[in-house]
Amino acid sequence: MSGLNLSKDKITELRILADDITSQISPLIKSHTTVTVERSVLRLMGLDGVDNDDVPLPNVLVNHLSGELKNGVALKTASAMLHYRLSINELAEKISNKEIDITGDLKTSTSEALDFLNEIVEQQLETILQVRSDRESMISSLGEGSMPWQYVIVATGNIHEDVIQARAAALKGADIIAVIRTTGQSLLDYIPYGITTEGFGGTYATQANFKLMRSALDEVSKECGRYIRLVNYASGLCMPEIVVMGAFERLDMMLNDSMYGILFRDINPVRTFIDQYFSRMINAVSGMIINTGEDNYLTTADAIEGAHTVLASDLINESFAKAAGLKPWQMGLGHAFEINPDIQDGFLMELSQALMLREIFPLSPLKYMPPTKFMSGDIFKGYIMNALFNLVGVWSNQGIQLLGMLTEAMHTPFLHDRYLALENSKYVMNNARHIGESFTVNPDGPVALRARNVIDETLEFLRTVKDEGLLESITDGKFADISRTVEGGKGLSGVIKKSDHYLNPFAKVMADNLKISEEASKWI
Amino acid sequence: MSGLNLSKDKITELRILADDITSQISPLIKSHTTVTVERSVLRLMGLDGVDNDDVPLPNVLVNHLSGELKNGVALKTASAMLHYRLSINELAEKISNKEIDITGDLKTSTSEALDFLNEIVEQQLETILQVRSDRESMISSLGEGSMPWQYVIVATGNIHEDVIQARAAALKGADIIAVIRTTGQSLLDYIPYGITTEGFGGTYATQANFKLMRSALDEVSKECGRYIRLVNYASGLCMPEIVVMGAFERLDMMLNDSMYGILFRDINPVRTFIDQYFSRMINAVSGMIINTGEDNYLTTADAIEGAHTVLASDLINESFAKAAGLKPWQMGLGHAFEINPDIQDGFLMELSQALMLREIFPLSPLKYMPPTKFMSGDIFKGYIMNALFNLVGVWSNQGIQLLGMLTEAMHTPFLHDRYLALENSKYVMNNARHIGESFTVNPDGPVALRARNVIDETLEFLRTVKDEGLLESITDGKFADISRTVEGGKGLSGVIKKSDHYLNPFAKVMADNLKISEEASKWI
Amino acid sequence: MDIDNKSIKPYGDTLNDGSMQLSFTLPLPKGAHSTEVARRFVAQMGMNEVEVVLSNDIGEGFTFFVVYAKTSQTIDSTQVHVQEIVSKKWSREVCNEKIDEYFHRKVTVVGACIGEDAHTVGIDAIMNMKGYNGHYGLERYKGFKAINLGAQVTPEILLKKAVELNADAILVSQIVTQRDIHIQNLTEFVELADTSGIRKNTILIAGGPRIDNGLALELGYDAGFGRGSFADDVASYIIQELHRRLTGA
Amino acid sequence: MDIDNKSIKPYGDTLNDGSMQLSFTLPLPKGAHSTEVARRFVAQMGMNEVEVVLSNDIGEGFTFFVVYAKTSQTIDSTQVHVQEIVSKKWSREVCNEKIDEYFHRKVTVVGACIGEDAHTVGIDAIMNMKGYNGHYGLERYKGFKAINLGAQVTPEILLKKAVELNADAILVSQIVTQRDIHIQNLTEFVELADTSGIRKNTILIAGGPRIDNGLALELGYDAGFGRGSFADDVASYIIQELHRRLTGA
Ligand code: B12
Ligand code: B12
Ligand SMILES: Cc1ncc(COP(=O)(O)O)c(C=O)c1O
Ligand SMILES: Cc1ncc(COP(=O)(O)O)c(C=O)c1O
Repeated sequence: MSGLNLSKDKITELRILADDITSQISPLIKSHTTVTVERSVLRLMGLDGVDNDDVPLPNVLVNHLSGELKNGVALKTASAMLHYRLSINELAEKISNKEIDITGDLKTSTSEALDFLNEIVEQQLETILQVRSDRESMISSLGEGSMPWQYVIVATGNIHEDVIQARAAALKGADIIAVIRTTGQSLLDYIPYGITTEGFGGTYATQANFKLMRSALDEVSKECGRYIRLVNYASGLCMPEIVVMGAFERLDMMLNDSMYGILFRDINPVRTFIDQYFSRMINAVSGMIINTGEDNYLTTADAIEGAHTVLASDLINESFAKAAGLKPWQMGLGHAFEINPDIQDGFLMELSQALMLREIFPLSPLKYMPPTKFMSGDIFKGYIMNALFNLVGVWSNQGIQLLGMLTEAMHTPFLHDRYLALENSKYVMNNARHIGESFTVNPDGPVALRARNVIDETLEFLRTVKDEGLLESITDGKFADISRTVEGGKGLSGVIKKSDHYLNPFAKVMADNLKISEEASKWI
Repeated sequence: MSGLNLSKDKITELRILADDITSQISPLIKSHTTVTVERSVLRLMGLDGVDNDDVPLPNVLVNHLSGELKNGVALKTASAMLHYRLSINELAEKISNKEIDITGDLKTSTSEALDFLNEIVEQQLETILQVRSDRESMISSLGEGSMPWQYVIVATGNIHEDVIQARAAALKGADIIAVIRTTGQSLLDYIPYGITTEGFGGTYATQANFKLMRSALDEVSKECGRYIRLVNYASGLCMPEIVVMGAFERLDMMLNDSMYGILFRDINPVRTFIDQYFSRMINAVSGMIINTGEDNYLTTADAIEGAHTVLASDLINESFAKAAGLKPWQMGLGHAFEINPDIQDGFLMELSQALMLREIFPLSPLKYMPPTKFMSGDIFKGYIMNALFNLVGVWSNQGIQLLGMLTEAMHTPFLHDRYLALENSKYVMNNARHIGESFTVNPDGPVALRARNVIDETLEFLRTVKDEGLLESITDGKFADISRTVEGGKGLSGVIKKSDHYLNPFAKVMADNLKISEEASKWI
Repeated sequence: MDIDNKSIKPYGDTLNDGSMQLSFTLPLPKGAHSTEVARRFVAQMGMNEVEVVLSNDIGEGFTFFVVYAKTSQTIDSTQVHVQEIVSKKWSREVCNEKIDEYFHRKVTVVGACIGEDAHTVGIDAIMNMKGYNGHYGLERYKGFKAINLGAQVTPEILLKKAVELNADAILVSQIVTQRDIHIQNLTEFVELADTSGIRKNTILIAGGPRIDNGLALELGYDAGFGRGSFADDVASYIIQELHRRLTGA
Repeated sequence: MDIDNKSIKPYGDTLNDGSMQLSFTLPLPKGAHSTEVARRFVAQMGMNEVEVVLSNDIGEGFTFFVVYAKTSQTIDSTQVHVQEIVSKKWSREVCNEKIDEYFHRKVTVVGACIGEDAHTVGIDAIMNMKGYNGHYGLERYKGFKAINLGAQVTPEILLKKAVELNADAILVSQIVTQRDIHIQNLTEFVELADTSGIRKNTILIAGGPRIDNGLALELGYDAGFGRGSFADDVASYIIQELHRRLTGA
């Protein structure tokens, strides 16, 4: 078709390998919960806010119930609400003030509590589905940008400045706004609260900030006559909780990678695998698109040598995502334009990689990251690197084009850096709109050879990972040259083995809603 | 081959039409000489310098002999040199001082004078051939850049600053330096003399400036280990004279278009056609590459609507050039990247045009002009327009890539504008070096359709021009929407009908040297 | 955002951060020394936190710099006044109607690009049938008689033609600006016009990419049009200005 | 060309023409007024012939400008002195030989990227086996014992490790510079080191894309390395500086 002449059989084998690899982890995920999964359940039940010491109420309650996490916090909480006739927030506040203690036995009967809990769950799921249908109806009435969607970041640290810059970007052609998180937030085991104006290299991800930005974008969407999507970052120690906030506040996309936290943030592997599964179910139900983080491999590895690790990670992410009920259109699988610009034919290799991924994942809106590593103080060179990146984007029909900034090597984007990035992309993509259908890859030329080569390397790599086991391969430093052990990393203490009585009521109804009950029973 | 699927028959018909059109002009060229042709003959004989009023000696002598131009000035001048036993310079100086008058009969016999003249002609031709072989041996010992050659301009007005900037450019990758001429020089009916330091938008083309720059480039060629070519502009009222200077000073290329002067400088058509023929013979003998000026059509016409006028002009230029003895490798036929950047698929149309010309003129080093008309104060956008232009250049394997400047809309290039232009091209061309062999044009896609369409339009256009006649078509405004009449324009008074005794001794020996005596007899 | 118009500063990503980008070349070889010279040079311009983010050898002992820095200065934007052309922009149709209504005759306009300048595209864009960027030129307006003399016209010839045709407006184009040649040419023309007595009934208009109304007024013209002007802008102005002069308003 | 080093000016296409390019955004809507504000703003910076060549509306009442202008100021480059690192650059082989010759033992180096900063590529480039851009890292030098603690290390842990290993040099990396976080982190570390008494025998080195030797000295380090430094630069410096301290030269 495209002339790359990729072997269908090899692609099938790649997917089988990926499924084999991810299913190695399912017993682990099924048998454990984590503090953040439990906090997400509470958030899903409607808990929000902080106590007098600024501790988020979900943390208060989970800390309070630390002895009972093995059973899940949902039922106990529902019981207590019935028992004390309190809303979930009132309950948590009173616990924080040590006015009540719910760790002991409560009068409420289990069946009463279960009924009450199911009611809450129904109602809350309804809320999330309502948010989803709000999004859908806004898109159908306003329309949306055509792909590749123009994705830009705001990162001033101050949500109010972020809002101004996001609005300006939307007016100038952005389809997607990502509010970058402040340095280090991914390592906090709680979610900051309220509107924030101070951050380093990014802005705190809080529910209030989400709300403020979403409402600004709704407004500007109407002005532009185009639905503008909002993105934030789920990765880190609060992965599912952030997705819950996003589900309520109508975020449209979420950075959500199955292994990013392990490799690039040194978060415990078991913790991450558990968190990612539940977080992705919530993503799936709320109709969000996830973005995976394959670009991160190329910030340390060489983009030519490491090309197959990108494809391998995409396949693993896809497999985990499928298991959690995400549809192909919800999988913003990642890759990046990071080949050294001084390499002869480097552009052709970038193009090869992009066309190859497009062919392997035909239904997914690939998320394409711009040059960053080789950006320098030469803003002029950087600007044309971004132009070639945009050309590859339109050529290979990427889904989500993360626009490169000419000042990437200096600072988080200035207002006009973002404007220039949008202009760059607009010019290149419009001026070469139908380039994909104008040319066929020469099947014996360098572009096709390269793509077939990357597939072979990936096959070999995944075979080894499968044989060795995913956790063992990670320990072995097979991914990103980084070694992480099952016992190491942050957040392991927040992993709890489930009891036989464990209940996460949302997991079940969500699996039903997603029509993946059977598959899900292997995972949760 | 390329997938454009151009019809061989149509291309053959295009060439036949062009030859038919140009041969309409041959009687006119054969039967006339011009003041600048005669001055070139004197320069070829060795005349140079100015008189006390700064009038160039070739003008002094031609003015003095104005009554005898119909016979050509060569023989008369040779007679007088013999008669007075003076060098040609001494002769012209004494005439300027009114010390002697050679308009009357001289004692020298015709055969004596002819012998003497032939001796001079032999010797001077030898000099030119020596210059040519110097170039060839420098190229074979130093090597040269690979195509597309990187062509940049210097235009400070001050030859000394030009030299610094030319050297810097060569060191940073330029293969070709063009010294742009000062505004208006093309309308002077004489050539300024000596080293000059004042010009507007360019530097005077003088022989001394040529020499200074060539010697600087020879030096820097050695430093770079790469022969650096030098270009100047022949077009205008002194077309053949400038080529003579170039032949002596080892210029390597010359702007030389068969109709540019007519259309874009309002120079009389007859004058231009005569001047271009002789100037091109000199180009041919001295091994220079000519550059034609098709880009000029697109500064006023729309580049999409006017695409066929570019091809038509290339064919006419080719036909005239062939007649004057130029080989395909000496024909830097022009075209330009001037489609409005805001047009959807404009890049594809540029690429189509470039690939088409490459296929029609496979042996000629096409001269590709960068975006100029749509360059604006937005230097960032301009820089990426230049990047796409460079991509088309390497993709379609252009011969001579005139690098675009990001400040095109503001000023003649600053030192660092030129540097940035070279960096732009270096990056893009290296990073996409083998793109041409990586892709095949889809024969039913927009790129191929467009190319075939332009050929059809050109066929139709050339058929009309042939039927109507070239001069009539020019009067009719068929070219560049500009109407020029046979009686109009500058320089007509310098056109003289030849007598039966007319002699231009160089034309004959050059035709012999070029092995085109038979063809040339139709033209000169 | 609380923008204080009396104290405006550049905006990078926070109000009044003063961020600016600069690039320039110094005649010094690349190295720690020239980088420091570049840094101090920019600091001397009233900038803080000067970061030389690029220093590249560009040959022959020159170095090219890209710098980001924060200016400490502000400007009181309320004290900046520009002389904008005060006419309302009308469509071609309205222009034609107004000409009928006001003058009951055609308006005659003569234009040229003067001096050695051979750039006709600009004046053609305003005057010729075809116009530019979807805006038809004055030739296309039935209310106008537009005579475009083209390029490289001497001031004398332009003036002569205007007098001969009793022109309502003269359009002078200047594109080449090197060594301020446009200022010289425009001044020469206006001085010639001044001595000819046509100024009272004829509007003098200058145009070109480096011309604005302020500069044109300074040079003695009635109006100036820069890059991005179209025939409708010029037509509207001419009609309204002629009407003003006629009615003494 | 007669360059007067006492009076250096930017070069566009003629010596001392003073040409510079600037770009910036003002919180004012696009129009003739904001263009004039931009022009005057740049004029205020000591620039002449200010040409605002681009003014683009970039949304929300902001306008982006590109300006070309000519500065009237000059700088005396002979009065600009930089504190360059004075060591000679040796190859890996020479470094290894010199270590043998001078110290008869391995040189121990401990490094980390401190604070919240998680950018390891820079410190890895200097310390790890693989190195960067064809320059192997210190781990690859047989004369060095190199311990890289990676990213997000607290000053306390870095110092503790250095003391424990009796390190000859400590390498501190800082990449994130927003709100001058790198200055804070580097200062914190140096203050800690000062109170620990290791300064005499241990060389303190800072590095990162926004760091240069001058800044590092100012902050109390012995040396600083910026963008484009490699392991061989650092190794050469460490050996020569250790030798200087040893021999008291
Ligand atoms: C096309 C072009 C040419 C063509 C001109 C063809 C023609 N028939 O006009 C050719 C190839 C012949 C040419 C030649 C030269 N050019 Co030239 N050219 C250009 C170019 C690429 C575009 C100009 C253009 O057509 N713009 C489009 C029109 C529509 O815009 P405009 O002219 O600004 O007009 C608009 C407004 O200004 C206004 N306007 C203009 N005039 C008037 C008049 C009135 C009354 C009103 C109301 C409005 C108005 O309305 C118009 C529509 O909006 C520019 C670079 C650029 N991108 O700007 C260089 C440029 C203008 N050229 C330049 C130079 C130096 C030359 C040469 C001197 C080079 C040389 N040494 O050979 C020659 C000399 C020609 C001469 N004797 O003048 C320089 C000028 C530098 C300077 N600032 O002084 C430029 C900037 C290129 C460069 N960077 O070096 N050029
Ligand atoms: C790769 C990268 C990442 C990777 C880092 C992977 C890793 N393991 O290191 C990832 C994706 C994780 C990342 C994350 C973030 N990044 Co980051 N990142 C970059 C990027 C693209 C390249 C940096 C790099 O690797 N350069 C290559 C190395 C070799 O160069 P170097 O670091 O300068 O090192 C050389 C010299 O400086 C020197 N050197 C460095 N250290 C030392 C130490 C010593 C002792 C010596 C002698 C020498 C030395 O030698 C090295 C070799 O020559 C830059 C942009 C850019 N192009 O520069 C942004 C950049 C540094 N990141 C930035 C930001 C804001 C972030 C985030 C905060 C974004 C966010 N909110 O999520 C996060 C936070 C991470 C954190 N907690 O610190 C900003 C920093 C802005 C600023 N000036 O403060 C940049 C400039 C991008 C931008 N424009 O926004 N990033
Ligand atoms: C998948 C993914 N999650 C999260 C992040 C960044 O988040 P943090 O630095 O807060 O971990 C990235 C950044 O590159 C990413 O790729
Ligand atoms: C063929 C040709 N000759 C000459 C020139 C310029 O020369 P002049 O302006 O001196 O006529 C050009 C410029 O575009 C050209 O294309």
